[in-house]
Amino acid sequence: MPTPTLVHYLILSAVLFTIGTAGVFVRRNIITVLLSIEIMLNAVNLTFVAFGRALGSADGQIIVFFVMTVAAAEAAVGLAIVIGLFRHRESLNPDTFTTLKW
Amino acid sequence: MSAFLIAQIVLTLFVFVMLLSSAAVMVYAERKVAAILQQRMGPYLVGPKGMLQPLADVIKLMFKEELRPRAADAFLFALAPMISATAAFAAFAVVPFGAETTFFGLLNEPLRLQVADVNVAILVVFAIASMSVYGVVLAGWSSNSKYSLLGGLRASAQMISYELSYGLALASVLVMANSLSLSDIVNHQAGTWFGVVPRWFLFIQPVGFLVYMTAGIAETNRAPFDFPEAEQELVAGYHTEYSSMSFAMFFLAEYINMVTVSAVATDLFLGGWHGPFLPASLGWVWFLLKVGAILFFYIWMRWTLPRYRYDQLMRFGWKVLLPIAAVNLLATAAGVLYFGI
Amino acid sequence: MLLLIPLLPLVGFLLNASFGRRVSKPAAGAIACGAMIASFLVSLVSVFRLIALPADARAIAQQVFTWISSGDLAVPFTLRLDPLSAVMILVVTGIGSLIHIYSTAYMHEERDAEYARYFSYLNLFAAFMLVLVLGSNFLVLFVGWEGVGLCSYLLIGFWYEKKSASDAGKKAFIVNRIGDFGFILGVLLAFVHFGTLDFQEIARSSAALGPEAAFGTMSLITLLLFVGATGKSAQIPLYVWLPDAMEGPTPVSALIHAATMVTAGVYMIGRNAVLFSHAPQTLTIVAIVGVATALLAGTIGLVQNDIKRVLAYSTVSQLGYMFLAMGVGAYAAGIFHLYTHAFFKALLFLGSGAVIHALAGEQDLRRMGGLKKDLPITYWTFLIGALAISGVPLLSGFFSKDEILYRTYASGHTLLWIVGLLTSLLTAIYMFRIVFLAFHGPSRSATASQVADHAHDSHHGSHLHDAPPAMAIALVVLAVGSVAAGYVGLPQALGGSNRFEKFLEPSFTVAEVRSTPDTPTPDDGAATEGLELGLMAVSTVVAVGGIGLAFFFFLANPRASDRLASQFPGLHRVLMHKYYVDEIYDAAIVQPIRIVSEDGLWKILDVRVIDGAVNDVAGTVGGASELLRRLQTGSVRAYAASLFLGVVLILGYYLWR
Amino acid sequence: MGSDTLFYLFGAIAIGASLAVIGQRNPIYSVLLLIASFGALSGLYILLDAPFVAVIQIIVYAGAIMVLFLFVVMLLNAPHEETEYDERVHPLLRSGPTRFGVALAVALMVELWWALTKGRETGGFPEGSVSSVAAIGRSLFTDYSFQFEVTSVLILVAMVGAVVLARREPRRPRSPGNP
Repeated sequence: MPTPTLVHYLILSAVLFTIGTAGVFVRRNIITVLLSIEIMLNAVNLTFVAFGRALGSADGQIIVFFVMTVAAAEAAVGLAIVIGLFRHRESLNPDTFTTLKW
Repeated sequence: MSAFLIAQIVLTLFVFVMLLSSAAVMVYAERKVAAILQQRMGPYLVGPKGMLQPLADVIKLMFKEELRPRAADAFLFALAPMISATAAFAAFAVVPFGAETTFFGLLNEPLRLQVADVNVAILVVFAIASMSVYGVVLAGWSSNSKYSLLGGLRASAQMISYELSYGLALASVLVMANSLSLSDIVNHQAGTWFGVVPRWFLFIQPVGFLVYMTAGIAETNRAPFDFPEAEQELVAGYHTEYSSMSFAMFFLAEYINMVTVSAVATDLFLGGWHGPFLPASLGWVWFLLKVGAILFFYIWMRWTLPRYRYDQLMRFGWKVLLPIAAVNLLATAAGVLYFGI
Repeated sequence: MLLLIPLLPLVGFLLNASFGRRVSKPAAGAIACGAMIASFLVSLVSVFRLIALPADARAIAQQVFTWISSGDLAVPFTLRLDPLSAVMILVVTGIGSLIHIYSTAYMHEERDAEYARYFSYLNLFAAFMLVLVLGSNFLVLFVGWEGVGLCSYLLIGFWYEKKSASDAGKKAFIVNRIGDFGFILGVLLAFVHFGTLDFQEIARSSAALGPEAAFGTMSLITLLLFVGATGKSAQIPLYVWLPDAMEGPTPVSALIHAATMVTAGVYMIGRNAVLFSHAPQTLTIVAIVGVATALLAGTIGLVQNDIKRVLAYSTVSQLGYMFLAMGVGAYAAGIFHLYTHAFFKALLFLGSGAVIHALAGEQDLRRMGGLKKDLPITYWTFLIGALAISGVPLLSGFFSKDEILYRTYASGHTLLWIVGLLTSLLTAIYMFRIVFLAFHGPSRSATASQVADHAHDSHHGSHLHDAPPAMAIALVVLAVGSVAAGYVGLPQALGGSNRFEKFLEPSFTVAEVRSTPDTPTPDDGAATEGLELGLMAVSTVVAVGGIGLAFFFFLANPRASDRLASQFPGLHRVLMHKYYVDEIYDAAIVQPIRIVSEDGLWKILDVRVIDGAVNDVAGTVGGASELLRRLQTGSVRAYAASLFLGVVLILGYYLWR
Repeated sequence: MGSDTLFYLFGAIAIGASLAVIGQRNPIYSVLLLIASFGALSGLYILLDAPFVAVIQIIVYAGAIMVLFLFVVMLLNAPHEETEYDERVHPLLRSGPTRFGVALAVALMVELWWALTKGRETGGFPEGSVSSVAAIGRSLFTDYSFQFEVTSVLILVAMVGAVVLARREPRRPRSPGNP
C-alpha cells in the first residue's frame, strides 16, 4: 500500500462527505439526518487538518475549532427543534413535517 | 526487542495488575474504615483480619448467574460495563507515578514510570473521563428498566455538569505549569519554598484543589454525590439489572476511577512523587502515600456526609462550583500574567 | 507598584460588593477607608520616588499587560506616572480618603447592605478615577472615563427609590453620553490621524507638525475631545446634569461632582496640552466656553435656594475658570486651580453636608440661619472654605485664581479677563450669601426647632449636634488644606518661586521641543511682576467687595435683596429658572426628537412607509407565491436535494472547463 | 505497525462506521457507531501531527455533542423508523428525493474523485508541522480573535435558542371547578 499523502487524506474525506450526503437522503429519522450532517462536517475537518499539515501552518487546526463550535451550536439548536417537533407530532420522520406553518 | 521495550511492556502489565489489586484493596479499606467509623467490626472472618474478603467477593461474583432482562438490548447491555471498565483503565495510562529510573542500572536509558507519555496528557485524562459517561448511560438505557434509565440519565447529567468545573480546575493548574504534560506539571512542583514548604500547587491553588476534589467526587459518583445509585430512590441506579461479572466490572470501574482521580490530584496538586527523605528512585512511595491519603479522604467523606438532593446537586454544580472555578481560572491567569510565573 | 494604586480600591470594591452585606457597618467602612488610605500611602511613595528623579526625566511607567494586539492597533494597558498624574492621584486618593472617612459618619443611618453598597461604589469610583489619571493612552483613559461615569450614575441614583434621584442619575448619564460620543469620535480621529493612541507619541507627532493656522484635522480632533470634556466637566452646553446630580449623597457630591470626576475634562486637556497647543482655534473656543460657563453659572448661583445647588453652580463656575486657563494656554495654572479647588470645594460640600446632617435633611437656605453657635466646627471650616473660594488673599484659592486671571490678562484677552473678574465678584457674593443665610442671623428653621424640641424632651440640655468626630476630622483637615495648599505654587511676584508650575511643566511639553525652555512664560522682569501685583490688588478688592455686598444684602439689610429682586422681576425670574436652559433643551432637542419620532418616524415612516412597504411586498410575494408555492413541497429532503444538485452542477462545470 | 498501516486502518474504520451509521435504523446504534468513526478520525489527526485537535475531537464531539444526541434519543425513546414502509418498498424504488439524493451523492463522489485524481501527485507531507498547543492558542487568540469572539456570540445565541425551543409550554392553570 502506498504511503499516504495529502491526496489520500482528501479522498478519504471525500468518501466520508459523500456518505454523509447519502445519509441525509437515505434515512428517515431526523436524528440520523443530523448525524449525517456531523459526518459531513467531520469530513471537512479532516480536509482542513490535512491541508494545514501539508502547508505547515496552524490555521487548519484553528478552523477545526470553529467548525466544532458551529457543530455544537447546530446540534444544540437542531436537537431542541427535534424535541419540539416530536412533542407535536410523535414522529421523527422529516417527511411528516411538510406543512409550512401550523 | 530491546530491553527498553520489554521494560515498557512489563510496566504496562504491572500497572494493569496493580490497578486491579488496588480495587480489591479499596474494597477492603472501604469496609474496614466504614466499620471503624461506625464502631463495628467489619469483615474479619476470611483470612487474617478479613483481609481475603475481597477475594471471596470476587469468587462469589464469578460463580453467580449472569442475568439479563428479556426486554434489554442484548448488545449494548453487554457493551456498557466494558466501556466503563475500559475507560477507567485507559485514563491511568497517561498518569505518571514516579521519576525516571533505570531500575538500578538494568536499563541503558531511563524509563519513565508511566505507561504512555503524551504531551497533552491532561487533556487525555479529561477526554477519557468524558467517555466514561457512555458506559453509565448505555447501561441505564439498555436495561430497559425505569430505575436504570433514571439512574443513567442522572449520572450523565451530573457527570457532564461537573466535567466543566473539573476541566476549569485542570486548566488553572496547566496555566500555572505552562504545560499539558503531567510529568512536566509534577516536575514543576519539585523543591521547596524557604526550605520547608514543598512547592506544591496545592498551596498556590487551594481553590483549584477544592474544586477539583469536589468535581472529582461528583465525576466518580461517590457519596455525597452518589445519585445515580441512590439506593433509597433508584434501587441501585444504572446497574440495577446487572449481576455477576458485568456488575463486578462496574464495581471495578468505580474504584479504579477513584484511584485515577486521586492519582491525577496527586500529580496536579500534591507534587506527585516529590517528597523529602527518600531518594528519587523511591519517589513512587511518596506517590502511593499521597494517593492513599486522598483515597482515605474519599472513604471518610462517604461515610460521614449525607446525600444531597438532586436539584441541590445541580444547583451547586452550575451556580456555585462553576463560577468559583471560572473566577479561579481568571484570577490564576491574571496572576500568571502579572507575576510572570 | 503603580498598579497597586487603582488595584487597592478595586479590591475594596470587590470585598464590599461580595461580602459587604454580610458584615457590620464598621467593617464595611473600615474595608473601604483602609483601601483608600492604603492607596493614598502607595501614591505618596510613588510620588516621592517620582520627585527623586531628575526634573527632565520624571516619569514612571508600568506596562501591566498587552491589552489589544490586532493588526495595526496595539494597545498596552500601561500606567504612567508623571508630574500631572502625580498631582491628580494625590488629589484623588487624599481627598478621597478624607471623604471616605467622612462618609462613615454621614451614611450611618443607612441599612447594612445599603451602607456596603455605597462604599463599594465609592471604592469602584476611586479605582476608575485612578485608572483615568494614570492611563498612558486614550483607551486606558477611556476605561476610567466611562467607569467614573458609571459610578457617578450609580451614586447619583444611590437613593434610587426616590424618583428625582433616579431621574437625575439618568440625566447625568445621558448628557455625558452625548459628550462621550464626541470624545470617542475624537479618539478615533486621533488614531486615524496619528496611528497611535499613546499620549506621548501623539504629543510628539503633533509637535512635529507645528501649529495649525486654519481649522484642520488637529483642531477637529481637539474640538471633539473638548466636547467630551464639556460633558464630563459640566461646561456649556452640557452642564445641565451637574446641578441635578446633587440628588446623590453629599459626600458623593463632594468627591465626584466637585473634587475629582468633573475635573477629568480639565485633566484630559492638560494631558494633551501639546496637541491642544497646536490647535489655537480650539483653544480660543475652550477659553470662551470656559469663561461663559463661569459667568452663567455664577449668576444662576446668586439666586438658588438649595444650599447644594448653589455649590453645584459654583463648581460649574470654577470649572469654567479652569477651562479658561486651559484655553489661554496656562495649563499649569488650570491644574493648580483644580488642585486648590479640590480642597475648598470638597470642604464646602462636606460642610454643607454637616449642616444638612444636623438639620435632618433640610437643604433650603431660607429655612436655615443662626447655626453658627450650634455648629461651631462646621461654621469655622465652612467660613475658611468660603474665604478661600472667594479669593481672599493668603488663602489657597487666591493664588490659583489669581494666577489664571493674571495669565489671561497677560495673554492679551482683556475681555475674558474682565468677565473672569466679574465672575470672581459673583463668587464672593453667592458664597457669602450661603454663609450669612445659613450660619448668621435668626434661625428660620422649622426642623431645627423641632429637633431641638425633640432633643429637649428626651434629654435635657441637648441641642443641634455638630459634626461627629469622623466628619469633623475630614472638615478640619480640608480646612487646613484650603489655607495651606496654595503655598506650593506661590508666584514669584510674592516672593515665591512658582514651584508647582515648574514641577508640572514637563507634562505639558515634549522632550524634543523643550529645547527652548521658558519661552513666553512672563515671570521675568519687574514690569510683569508689578503688573501681577496690580492685578492681585484688583482681585482682592473685588473679593472683599463681593463679601461686603453679600453682607449688605443678606445680613445687614435682608429686605434690600428682595427689593432688588422685585425691581428686576424679569431678570430674577430668568435666574431663578436657570436661564430656562433645561426648558430650552426640552423644547429644542427633547421634544423635537419625540415629535419627530412619534409623528414622523412612527406614524408616517414606520406605519405608512415601512409597514406599507412590508405589506405591499408581502402582497406581491403572496401573489407570486401562489405561483411558486408548487415548488415548495415542505419536504426538507427535497430542499437538500436541490441544494446538492446545485453543488454537483457547479463543481461539474468547473471540472469540465 | 507503521503509521502507513495505521492510516489505512483508521480510514477503514471511519468509512465502515460511517456507512453503518447511515445503514441501519436504530438511532442509538447510529450514535455509537458515529462515536467510533470520530475515534478513528481522532487517530488520523494524531497521524497528521495534530494531537491537540485529536483530543479536542474526543472531548467535544464524543464527550459533549454525541452525549447530547444520545440524551435526546433516550429522552424521546426514539422509535425505530417505521418499518412497514421499508418492507413494502425496495430501497431503490423509493420516492423522489431519496432516490434522487442517492444519485446525487454518487455523482458528487465521482466528481470529487475526478477532481482529486486530476491534479499532480503532491508527494508526502513536509517535515515541519505545528503541533504545539501554545502556538495554536497564540494564533487563535491574536490572529483569529475576532472570529473567536463571533463564535462565542454564536454559542450564546444557540444556547438561548436551545433553551427557548426545548422549553415545555407553560401549562395553563386549570379552572377551579374542573379538577
